[in-house]
Amino acid sequence: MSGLGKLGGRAWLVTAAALLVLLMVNAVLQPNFLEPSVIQSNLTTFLPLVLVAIGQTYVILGGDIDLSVGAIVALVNVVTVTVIAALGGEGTAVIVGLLVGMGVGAGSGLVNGLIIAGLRFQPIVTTFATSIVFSGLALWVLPQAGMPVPEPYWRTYAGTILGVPTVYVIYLLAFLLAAFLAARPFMIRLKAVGGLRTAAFQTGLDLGRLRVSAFALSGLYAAFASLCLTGETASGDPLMGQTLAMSAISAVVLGGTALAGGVGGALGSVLGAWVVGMIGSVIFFAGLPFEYQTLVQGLIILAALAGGVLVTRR
Amino acid sequence: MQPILRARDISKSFGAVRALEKARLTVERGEIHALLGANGCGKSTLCKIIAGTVALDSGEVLIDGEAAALGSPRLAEEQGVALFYQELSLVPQLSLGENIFLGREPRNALGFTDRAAIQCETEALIARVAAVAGTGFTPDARVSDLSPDQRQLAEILKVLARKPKIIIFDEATATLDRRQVEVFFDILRELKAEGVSSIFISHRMDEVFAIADRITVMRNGETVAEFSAAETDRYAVVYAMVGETGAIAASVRDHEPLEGDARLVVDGVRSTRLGPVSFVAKRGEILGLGGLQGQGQKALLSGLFGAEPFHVGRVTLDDVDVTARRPADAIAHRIAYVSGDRGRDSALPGRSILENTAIASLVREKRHVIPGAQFRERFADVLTGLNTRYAGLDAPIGSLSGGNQQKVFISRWLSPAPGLLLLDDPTKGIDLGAKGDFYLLARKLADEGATVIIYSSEDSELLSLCDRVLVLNGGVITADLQGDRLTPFELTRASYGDAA
Amino acid sequence: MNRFADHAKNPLLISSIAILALLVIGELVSPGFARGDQIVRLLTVSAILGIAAAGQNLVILGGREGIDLSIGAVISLGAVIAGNVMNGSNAAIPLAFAAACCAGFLIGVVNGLGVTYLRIPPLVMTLGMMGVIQGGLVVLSRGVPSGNAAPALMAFVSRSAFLGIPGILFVWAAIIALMALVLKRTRFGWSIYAIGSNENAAVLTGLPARRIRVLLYGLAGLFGGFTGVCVIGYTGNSFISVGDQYVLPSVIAVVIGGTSLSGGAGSYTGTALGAIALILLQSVLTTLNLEFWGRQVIFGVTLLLLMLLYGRQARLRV
Amino acid sequence: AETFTIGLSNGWVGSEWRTQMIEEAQAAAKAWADKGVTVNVVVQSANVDVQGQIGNVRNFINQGVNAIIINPNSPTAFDPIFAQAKAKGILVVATDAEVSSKDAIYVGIDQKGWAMKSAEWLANALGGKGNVVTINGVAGHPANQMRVEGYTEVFKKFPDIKILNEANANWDQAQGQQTAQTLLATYPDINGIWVQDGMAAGTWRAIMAAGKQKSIVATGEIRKDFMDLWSKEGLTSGASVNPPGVMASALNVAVLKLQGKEFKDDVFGGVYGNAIYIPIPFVSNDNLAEKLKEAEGKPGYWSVTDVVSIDDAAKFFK
Ligand SMILES: Nc1ncnc2c1ncn2[C@@H]1O[C@H](COP(=O)(O)OP(=O)(O)OP(=O)(O)O)[C@@H](O)[C@H]1O
Ligand SMILES: Nc1ncnc2c1ncn2[C@@H]1O[C@H](COP(=O)(O)OP(=O)(O)OP(=O)(O)O)[C@@H](O)[C@H]1O
Ligand SMILES: [Mg+2]
Ligand SMILES: [Mg+2]
Repeated sequence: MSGLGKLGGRAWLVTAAALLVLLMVNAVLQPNFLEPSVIQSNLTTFLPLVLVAIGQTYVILGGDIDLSVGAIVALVNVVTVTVIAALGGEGTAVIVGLLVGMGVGAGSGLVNGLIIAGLRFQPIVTTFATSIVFSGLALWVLPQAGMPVPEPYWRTYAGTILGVPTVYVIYLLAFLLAAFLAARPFMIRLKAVGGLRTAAFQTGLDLGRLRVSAFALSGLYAAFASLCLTGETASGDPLMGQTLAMSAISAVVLGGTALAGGVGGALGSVLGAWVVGMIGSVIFFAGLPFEYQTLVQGLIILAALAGGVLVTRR
Repeated sequence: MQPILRARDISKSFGAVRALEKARLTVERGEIHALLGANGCGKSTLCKIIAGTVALDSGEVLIDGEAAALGSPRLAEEQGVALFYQELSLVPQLSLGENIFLGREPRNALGFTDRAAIQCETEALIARVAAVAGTGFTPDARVSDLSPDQRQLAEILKVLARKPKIIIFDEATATLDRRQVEVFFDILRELKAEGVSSIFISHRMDEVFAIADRITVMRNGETVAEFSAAETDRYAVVYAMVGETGAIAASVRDHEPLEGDARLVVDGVRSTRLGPVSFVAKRGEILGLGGLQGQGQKALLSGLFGAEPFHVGRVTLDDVDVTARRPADAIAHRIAYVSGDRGRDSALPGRSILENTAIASLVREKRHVIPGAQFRERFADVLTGLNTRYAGLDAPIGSLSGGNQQKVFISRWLSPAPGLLLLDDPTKGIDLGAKGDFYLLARKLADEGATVIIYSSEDSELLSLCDRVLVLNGGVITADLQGDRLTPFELTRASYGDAA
Repeated sequence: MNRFADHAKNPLLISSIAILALLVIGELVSPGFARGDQIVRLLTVSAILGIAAAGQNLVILGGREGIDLSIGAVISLGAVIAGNVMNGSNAAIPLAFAAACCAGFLIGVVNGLGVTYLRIPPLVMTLGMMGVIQGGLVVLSRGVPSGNAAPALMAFVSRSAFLGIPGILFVWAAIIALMALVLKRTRFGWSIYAIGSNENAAVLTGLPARRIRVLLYGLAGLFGGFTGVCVIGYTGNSFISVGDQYVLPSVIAVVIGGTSLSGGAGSYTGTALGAIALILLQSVLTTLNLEFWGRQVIFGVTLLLLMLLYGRQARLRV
Repeated sequence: AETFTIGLSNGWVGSEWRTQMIEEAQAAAKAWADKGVTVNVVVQSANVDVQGQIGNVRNFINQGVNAIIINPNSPTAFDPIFAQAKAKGILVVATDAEVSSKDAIYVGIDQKGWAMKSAEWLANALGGKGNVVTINGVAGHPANQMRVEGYTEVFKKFPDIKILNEANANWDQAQGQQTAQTLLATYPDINGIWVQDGMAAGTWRAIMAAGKQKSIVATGEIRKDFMDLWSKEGLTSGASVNPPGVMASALNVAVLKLQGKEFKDDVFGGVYGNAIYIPIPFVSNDNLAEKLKEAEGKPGYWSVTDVVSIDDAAKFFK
């Protein structure tokens, strides 16, 4: 563990500090900020970005990038609601819908990974092109927003499981999966692939499998995010999630993962996603005139990104 | 008995470059086998083919008499082959321990990485080289924080950790100092005792004759000779390497002490791992920097060139202040710098030979527009003057072998000739023929009035080339050897300082 | 096979073939597609993308994962500034160009400073900058008349200046020639390739790599501002999201034009052809009477196929 | 005196229409002071996706506003969050795009009716026959979808009107212009173009560049600078007005509701049965001069508007 602490330590500490400052400012500006219901509602708002950012972390660690996560979110959403509706909207239909949704997410990631790692395409332009394809497919599946999901679905999402708010259960599961992956050799190998690809290859790592896995994970986490969004919106929308890819990249970088690959981790990305979310909240409660909101948000994010890079730089 | 490794009729081309032409190599069980040859003769390529990282065009490799699967590094490892890569195969972002066990991480019962085991097994490996590894060589040290020689040691440990039956060391000693080489040789001998076969590539003839049992010599992609080390001598080996036409550079040192005035005055310079250092050098002098590796020689050179500027101190050349804040300052004062780390410091990969050659002249001559044919000719002449072998000025730099690339990078500074030439281990990984050309060139430039300062990791190079050698230890000059005192004995003694 | 592979690697050839193929398909699908005046109009649209991609091309050539995602916002800014400055007056056109280019240049320089001196990854720096400019535009456009393009500017973009060809195409041709000249025949051009190929080595030959890189981002901004003025000349008036649609297409044009995203290799001539191919593709898809999703899928798949030919990373096992 | 806090949520800042929408709503809130009612508005306006806008609504809920007026990014996605708002006693009013939530009401125009009005105008201007192409906004966007339904329904009633192609140009003027260019080149025999919003200006530029402004009729838009062009060039055009004042209208309705008034039983209709439709003004060559007079002194981006006054709004209530 000591090695991990030394390598990853400073980066996410900085983000954690930034988050703390934002939390304090927000608590001052918003009197009820620390009430459990408000905390829960904020965490609910941030959850999809958190999930997408965790998935994006693996791709970035491996030295690639995935611009298609937003389109995957839309595709998973429309497929899930369509499958649930087609199967009659009962309990089993929801389960099947969820599974199919996850399959579509992981499958889309797999397609990205196979094209990029298998055919040696450039990740930026490739995932941009596949995102066009995925959004096209989403519009094919569901040409316009609608198709409500059954009430138990979104009531459960907004409610509790065994007395614990569902959102917290999802956070927990997401963390557990991330922690599981972090403890596997997979993580070291992925960092090696992102760190220095030739060295990883010469060491005998199966680069193709590792990179494809990373993209599949990114697609899977995008599916998780999409299913949460479906719970939040209770309906299908082929245009969902369009700004998620760029926000997720910001979150990952804020979380101390190097865009060049090889350094970082999912925990930092979670913090980064919270920071991105909190910036929006703080700006709102600071009562800025509306025409300055976008500007100030942009400036804070730019400053945070610059600051993070500066502090963690040696 | 079956040889453990037999490579037959291996051919390989990279586009137009023929790297190997029916090359062969036979290694017996438990022997240390030296593989020698000039730069670009195909040694590394042959090794990489055996280790599965380069695909061969034709030929076959037998391990223990069986046809080996060469499809991937992974397969090679499974067949007991491990390669120490000349360019190293370490991931800078990972720790030493993670690098050593990359791809074969110990796991606990749950299938999770067993970090405690990595720590402990890495420590055991480090113990083998601890005496010469220097500080900070710990399991959780990040590889990017290690010094070049420590990285080389790390690569050695990484190869050992794979417990192979055939190990190929491709210039494993290139940046090691003498003590480290000794430790490495001890390891080689242990391996030999365990029945492991080693292939040892080096451009240092001393090392080869100190450790090798048998020697295979390659030239231009072909295997031209095989010797038993005990039954041959350097002359025969070198003769095989360079072929009949090759001229072997004799000692070119001018033993007469130089007349003339101090021309370069370095006064109290200091930087992070250097100083204070003061010395003077004369016109026409070849001044060597000696000592153990990493004692500030490189810092001094890059400081003089402005690449890592001095914090304090002053440098004058012909009474002009030339203390450089950045390389451009130094270049403006006709100071030139050639590094031995071509990939990092010199090569513009993917660009043409002309661009690689001419770019510095454009800067020096403050030209903004590329001139025409005459300009090209000028550089063609310089390259020809250095016996560079190249297809054309517009061919990419990557089409040349290491030695020829280095000639290109030196030619950058020759038109017009520099006043002060800084050479930072410039012949690292360069074959004997090219080295000879190189020594002659350095002497010629000095005779024409340049001052040359050279750092070399090979003492013999300093001894044969330099008029005077400054020995550095811990960042300061501890000895100034010239005339009668410029001997191997004095140089070694001064290098080791009191510790010797 | 080898010879074929060699030619297949020549991006200029591939883009040209792609362009011809698209013209033929377009003409087959809808006769008249490849008519002269229509081609001129498509080239006009390509010119706008192509000029935007010139800046993108420079930062990508300069290496270090160079990319400029703020280029869309800079285009919008340039358009808004130009609209305000001109407000329909021909006399103010030079001033509009100057103001838009200056603003773009300054923003680019800030990007460049962040990338080189603070060492913020370009993708992140320019993404952040995009947000800042968009926010600034919301502030700026409020209460301030956005203004109109001057008639002469609109004529420059869409009316014939000579032989049925509008002025902007001559300007684009000049930019293509100038870029080729600068990249191939000047020290600055060689320096761009050098820092893109190996920055450390470039510095050790005396090149001011950081200043060059800042300048490259500045030029990217300048081209963005210039594009903004052309866009308002095309649309007649500005609106604050007008540049958004150029961001990723400008990168794609560079890539299918054969410039390596890792820097140090490529040409603007290729990028220009890439821009034309991209616009043609969109156009051909418009003429196909398909459902929107079908057009999208074909567009994405075609991009992937184009990249199959030369947008690929190097093989590890050689 | 009564005091209400109303949250205004806008999820897209790409156009001046949206800015005008918010400004008019703010002005309407101020105007309530004359009636002795203090209306505080809190605005959240940024480019967000559905999730971001849900976050905005959450912030309003957490802040404890009395009512939320939203220009929603999705028709269906807000059902659960609106249910939460209602549970906290917050009034939710959507505007500009209808929402499916039974916990919210909609005050705005009927987007389908908006499209039908201009489609009818176009059909009549064509004398009931001819070749038509349409240029739409973002495929899959609810407002776009309803508009497509609207014109489809109308054109179906005219058997001699043939729709040659339906393209999407994402409500972007430059893309609209480019698409129109391609369509004009592909179909030499176009008689009419039905096009939405800002893309109309781009379409007309393409028509004029092709020299067909006398032979083609197309729908227009309601920005002042377009109407200037319309009048100056003597175009034949017609435009349904989606007034930026919709949010102000919604605010007036909301305040009356907050004051405790009850809706009349029959005011609600629309797709989801929760909509109060407000009148859709129409600009055609007949009343262009009059509308231009209204626009005098306004900036080019100003759109023809209309607000349901407090008194008119009161007519929705018992
Ligand atoms: N990203 C991933 N997501 C889910 N499962 C994975 C992932 N990567 C690997 N696995 C699975 O976990 C198991 C162990 O994977 P790992 O990469 O450690 O391979 P391994 O068993 O060590 O094989 P080898 O040592 O031959 O590479 C395998 O069954 C593999 O399919
Ligand atoms: N990846 C490659 N692409 C193109 N040419 C290559 C490549 N690798 C090696 N070559 C060429 O193949 C030839 C043999 O190179 P190799 O590295 O095997 O030589 P070497 O004997 O190891 O030389 P040195 O002593 O300098 O290390 C050289 O001409 C070299 O330029
Ligand atoms: Mg070699
Ligand atoms: Mg494995």
